[in-house]
Amino acid sequence: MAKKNKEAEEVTFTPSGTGIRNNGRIERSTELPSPTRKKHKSLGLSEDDLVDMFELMYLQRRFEERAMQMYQKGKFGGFLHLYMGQEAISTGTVYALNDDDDIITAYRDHGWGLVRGVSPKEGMAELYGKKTGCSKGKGGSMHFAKTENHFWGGYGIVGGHVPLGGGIAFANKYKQNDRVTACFLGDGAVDQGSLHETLNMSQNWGLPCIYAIENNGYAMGTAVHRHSVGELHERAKGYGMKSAVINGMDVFTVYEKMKEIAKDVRENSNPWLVEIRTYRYRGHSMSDPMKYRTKEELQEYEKLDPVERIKKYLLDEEIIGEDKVEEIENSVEDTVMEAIDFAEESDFPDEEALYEDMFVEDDYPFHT
Amino acid sequence: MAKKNKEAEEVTFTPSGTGIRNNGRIERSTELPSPTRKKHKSLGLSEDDLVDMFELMYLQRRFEERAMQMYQKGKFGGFLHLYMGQEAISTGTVYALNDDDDIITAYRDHGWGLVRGVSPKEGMAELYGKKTGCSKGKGGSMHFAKTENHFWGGYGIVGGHVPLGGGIAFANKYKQNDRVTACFLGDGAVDQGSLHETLNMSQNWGLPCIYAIENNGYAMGTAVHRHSVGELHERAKGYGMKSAVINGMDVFTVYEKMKEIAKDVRENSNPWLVEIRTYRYRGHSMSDPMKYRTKEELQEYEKLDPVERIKKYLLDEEIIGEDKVEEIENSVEDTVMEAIDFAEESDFPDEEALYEDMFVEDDYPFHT
Amino acid sequence: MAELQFREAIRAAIDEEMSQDENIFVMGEEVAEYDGAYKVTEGLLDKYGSKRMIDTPISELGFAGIGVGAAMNGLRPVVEFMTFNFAVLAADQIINHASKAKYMTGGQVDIPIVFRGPNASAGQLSATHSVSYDSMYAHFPGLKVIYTSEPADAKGLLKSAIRDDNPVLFMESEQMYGLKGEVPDEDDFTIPIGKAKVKWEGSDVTVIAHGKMYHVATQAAKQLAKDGVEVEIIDPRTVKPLDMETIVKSIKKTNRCVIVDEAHPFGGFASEVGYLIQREAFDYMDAPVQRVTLPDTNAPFAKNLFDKWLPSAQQVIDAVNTVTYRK
Amino acid sequence: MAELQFREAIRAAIDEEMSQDENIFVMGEEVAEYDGAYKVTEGLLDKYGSKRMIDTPISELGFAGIGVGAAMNGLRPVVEFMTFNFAVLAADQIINHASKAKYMTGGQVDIPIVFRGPNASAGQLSATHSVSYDSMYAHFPGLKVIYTSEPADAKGLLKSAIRDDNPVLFMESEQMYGLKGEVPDEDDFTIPIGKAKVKWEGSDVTVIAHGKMYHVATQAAKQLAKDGVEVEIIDPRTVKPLDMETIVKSIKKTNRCVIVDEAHPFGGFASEVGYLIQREAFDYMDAPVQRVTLPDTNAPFAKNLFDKWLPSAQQVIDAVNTVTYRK
Ligand SMILES: Cc1ncc(C[n+]2csc(CCOP(=O)(O)OP(=O)(O)O)c2C)c(N)n1
Ligand SMILES: Cc1ncc(C[n+]2csc(CCOP(=O)(O)OP(=O)(O)O)c2C)c(N)n1
Ligand SMILES: [Mg+2]
Ligand SMILES: [Mg+2]
Repeated sequence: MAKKNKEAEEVTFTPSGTGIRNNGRIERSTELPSPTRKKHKSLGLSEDDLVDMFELMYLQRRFEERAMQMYQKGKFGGFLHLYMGQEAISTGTVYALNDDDDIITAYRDHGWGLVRGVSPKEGMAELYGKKTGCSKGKGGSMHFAKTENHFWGGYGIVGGHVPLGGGIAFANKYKQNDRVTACFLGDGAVDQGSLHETLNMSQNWGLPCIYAIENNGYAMGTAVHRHSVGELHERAKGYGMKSAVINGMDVFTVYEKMKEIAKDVRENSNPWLVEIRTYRYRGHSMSDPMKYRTKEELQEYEKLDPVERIKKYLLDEEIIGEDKVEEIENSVEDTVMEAIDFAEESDFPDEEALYEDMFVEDDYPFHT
Repeated sequence: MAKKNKEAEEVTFTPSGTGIRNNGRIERSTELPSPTRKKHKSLGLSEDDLVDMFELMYLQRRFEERAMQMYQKGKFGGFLHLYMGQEAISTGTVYALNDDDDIITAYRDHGWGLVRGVSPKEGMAELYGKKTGCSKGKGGSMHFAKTENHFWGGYGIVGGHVPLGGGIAFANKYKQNDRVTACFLGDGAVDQGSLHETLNMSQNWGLPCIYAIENNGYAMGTAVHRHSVGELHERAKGYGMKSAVINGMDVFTVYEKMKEIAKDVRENSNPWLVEIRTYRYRGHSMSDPMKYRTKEELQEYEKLDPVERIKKYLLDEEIIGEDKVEEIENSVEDTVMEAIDFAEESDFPDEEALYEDMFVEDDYPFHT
Repeated sequence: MAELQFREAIRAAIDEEMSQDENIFVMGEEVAEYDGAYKVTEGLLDKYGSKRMIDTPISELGFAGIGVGAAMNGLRPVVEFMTFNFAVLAADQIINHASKAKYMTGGQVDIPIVFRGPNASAGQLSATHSVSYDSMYAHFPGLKVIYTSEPADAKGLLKSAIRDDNPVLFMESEQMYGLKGEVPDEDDFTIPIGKAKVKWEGSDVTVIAHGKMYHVATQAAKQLAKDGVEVEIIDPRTVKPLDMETIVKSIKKTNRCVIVDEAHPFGGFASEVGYLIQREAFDYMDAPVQRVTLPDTNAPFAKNLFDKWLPSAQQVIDAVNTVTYRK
Repeated sequence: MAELQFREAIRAAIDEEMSQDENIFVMGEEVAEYDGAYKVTEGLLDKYGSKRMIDTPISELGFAGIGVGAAMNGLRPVVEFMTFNFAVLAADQIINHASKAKYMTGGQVDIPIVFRGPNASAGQLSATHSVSYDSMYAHFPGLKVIYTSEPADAKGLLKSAIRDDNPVLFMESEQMYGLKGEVPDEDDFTIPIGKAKVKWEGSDVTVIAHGKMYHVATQAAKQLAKDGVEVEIIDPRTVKPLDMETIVKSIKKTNRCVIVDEAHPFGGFASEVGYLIQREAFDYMDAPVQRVTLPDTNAPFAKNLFDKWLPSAQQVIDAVNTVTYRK
């Protein structure tokens, strides 16, 4: 009997996608946990902090909007993975961490660079592949880095940087320097074995590292429930690891939670697995037709826009007025446009640069 | 303050080992769950089954004891990883599964071969690297296989065969043939990313596979708590996967649980993660000085010997008497000695065999 | 003859084979609902359904191994890697399992699997997305490796690969997917694995080039023709097994050879072929074999550096000039 | 000079370096409490404690990557793979991260890491435990690769490797761990990376061999000496960067060359060196370079097949006879 029924059923493996092959039924790719109710004061943020936060978030947004335009004009090539929609995470995190805490992330890294000291000029020049770029034009969009500011860079192999994050934390523990590492990864990277191996060692060895999943609902065109079973933060359970799920569309929430978590990590030298739910507004990269999601879903998240949200807070709480907002926006716009000019005018790397930064020594005998 | 305390502390990473650097305190490497209380009848096993089970278990034990002697005499080379102590698992499992259910395992595979139709002769000849071996002498101790009996072999890369097990199950689901796959792995293999990737896909795709960890307390010289954090079966939690912990020193218990689990897998096409706790009596391989564990621990487990246990049951329940036991033991001994003679007398592979079984075709143009 | 894009030729090969044998299935990242990251598998989900067109998580090691296991147990998987750069994560399944399981079980299992996807660089994608892996896998016994340059070869060889009962790595180029070429429409057009093709005849110098580099070689050859240098271009098509017979035959005629290879120099395809030529045609060589390869550096992002990094027609011309002692 | 076993020489190198720099630590499977799977790290846990001698789980990808991250952040990891066969699982961290992170961040990070452990075969361990990986890694830019044949070289080069600020792969042989040799006891004895050594002088033929194959070459050379053939043996010691100068100099003298390599033929070390010799010393060659390598098959278990599989002194003698046209 059981057998017969089964034969009648059609065999399928991967669950079908949101809205597409689901008879039009729309499932939100992620459910957002509630944001914090606290106001900035009880979070320990000053009004100046808030204004800076807004400026930084708007900078990330505007930098990418302009970068996108330049890309579409053919000003530079390569991949361009935009962070738009996720800026509350980078911003809340850097405010929550100490300046010498370490951050590492994947290729969706522009926001991370900008919040950790890659100047808009260095960032834009990197996109253009110019020698003035933060990575001397050698890395491009996927490889922003600023190690002097403890931003270890963006990495392009999905999941590949997760053990690197563990290793950075390992060195911090080894040196007993009290630094916390925050290693950000996409929901898609959760499926890589490297995460599992790293979580096991981190928990067993007490590595001071926050593994933070930026769950933006999709790995490329694959909705999270199609590639990962269950809830991502529950992966922690298998290791008895501390975990949390965080609303990533609200910078206050990210700030509050990451601060608590960083404190715990610093005090107890133990890792956390954190799932921060967010949304990516643009396609995976510039060539993505985005058929895997509905316009309605996108619009729902656009209503929750983190940049708009902090702006509204500033206005509602009368911390600054419309004119000051406009002033900030204009000045950011100027900064970004200057960055573009800077990138345009900068030189490409010298031809010798092809052989530089391969090895520490200048006279390495390259094979021919 | 917190900082100061920390500096005083010594930094360590891996937890220290049982009994050695633990000030002599002995921790059992694993805690055994209780065995089943059921008698054979309520488990659905006949008296004949029991006698066969005993014979099969004793065969595995004797085969390896003799193989070990031959190895020590220098009769053959390579690795020799002995299964002694774990025979309840192989035996209980094959009785619990259908004959066309699929089994795959790691390099500690002699027991698995013997319970799934590798004859003692074929097995011993394989150890000797003779052409009459189950794998034509090409694989040796680590690569027993008998695919016609759905035993897909032993594999030597720790964790490497786990996705293969998933793939065998995938094909069964694809073909809707109702077969269950049982993929056995060591506790050490739990730390490989391949397991994590396979569990995620298995759960998300509903693969009919039992991933069964033979937790024998150690991965080589590393006690399980030193290499894996927490309880191994709890890895299932991260995926919402069904799981169980089983006493692996009692063949009835393994039989009972694996039968229940296989039934569930067959009916619902979902995977399980099962931890079967057991103990390996011998060193990891033949060159292991075994300093990582205490004699006391070993002795404790020897008291629970699965072969002795079923023998005692047979005698206590008066299913067979001492004389019959002796008769069986003698006949097994004869079988094993014949296997050794067979192996000794068999030929090495022909020299051409070096190039055979590389490709399907006979005339592949090997590169020189 | 129909004119097909490279991607269409590959798709046609998969489609034709799938329609003939329901044990064939495709798995990989974005192959199904997204219609393929590079649209190679477009439309196949609609045609074959979600049982046979399977989107995987980003778990290269895991799904490659599931493919190998499925192949052992009677299916014929076509496993797509989004690029072979990511397949490095699956190297254990390819090198330690797919290529060895048959041997170490004394022939008890067959592993009819195809691993396919784009190889090597595709514009300014930086260091981790630009490496050519055909040479690396060709090093290991038990694998067949194909990297074609034209749609017809791709179709004919992919069909053969899917029918092959051994593990085959079939490499493509993201940058060639749009390239058009004539493809025979004959029913069941296949090309045997392991046969090189003389694609340009000439008597002055033999240029060996496969994959994307074949097109660099033809550019150079066109230029050289203007100078009166007649180039013979051989596209090995299959890297392993390698058809040295065709190569040596040509060398015996031209006595000079340049190899163009998209891999790094050390131990790459060019190195192997260059070594074999000196061994097999020592007395025929009028000049040492020259190779044009990537430099021994990682792929840089900056456009000017990247252009310098990639083998160019000019470098091929220079190498031809060297072996012909023209400059 | 002290007579040390290979494993003792390696241990001494690690020990001396660890005692000088507390940022150096060792991690790997069974390196600490077990005293090393092959006793290479014996006693180091007692001396340096569990902070600096770290037992890892069987997570090659994970701990290799933790090593790379730790190296980026100021430590100097010595990461042991139980064998390089298992490092295939860590290939992504070696090939895509250790060798590339410096370049793609425009030089912002240094990665002073040593990956070490036994390479290639060690008796009848079957297909998955017997492969030689030095050639494969030498293919990729950004890595230095060492595979030595004698305790003194091992000690001097491992010390240099640990001091090197770049990623270095240091390969050993399980079967050579017990081999004894004179090792200079001078304080701080190091050997520069990238220098070959002429270990036997001779004028009839150059034999190039490294790692375990060096000893196969010496066996052959002794035999050949009896026949009056004077063999010059060069041990490159470092596979990458490769010291072609020393090799070419020798070839210009002997005009004949045989390369003995424990890798498979396609694109292996022998292929690279053979190619380069024809390119760099074309006019000096009296015969094509011959190579003696593993066959293009997996490692079989059976003793007779395994013995046939491994390069032998007899094969080297035959190859020398071929290049000297003696037979
Ligand atoms: C190992 C590997 N496999 C595949 C890819 C191709 N790829 C790049 S990004 C991506 C999706 C990643 O999704 P996610 O981790 O959720 O990050 P997001 O793009 O959403 O930020 C894929 C499949 C890759 N870069 N590396
Ligand atoms: C990928 C890989 N790493 C390391 C090894 C070496 N090795 C062989 S067995 C083993 C221990 C495995 O322990 P476990 O999984 O518990 O199995 P058991 O030996 O206890 O049956 C190790 C480290 C290997 N074979 N493969
Ligand atoms: Mg995502
Ligand atoms: Mg174990």
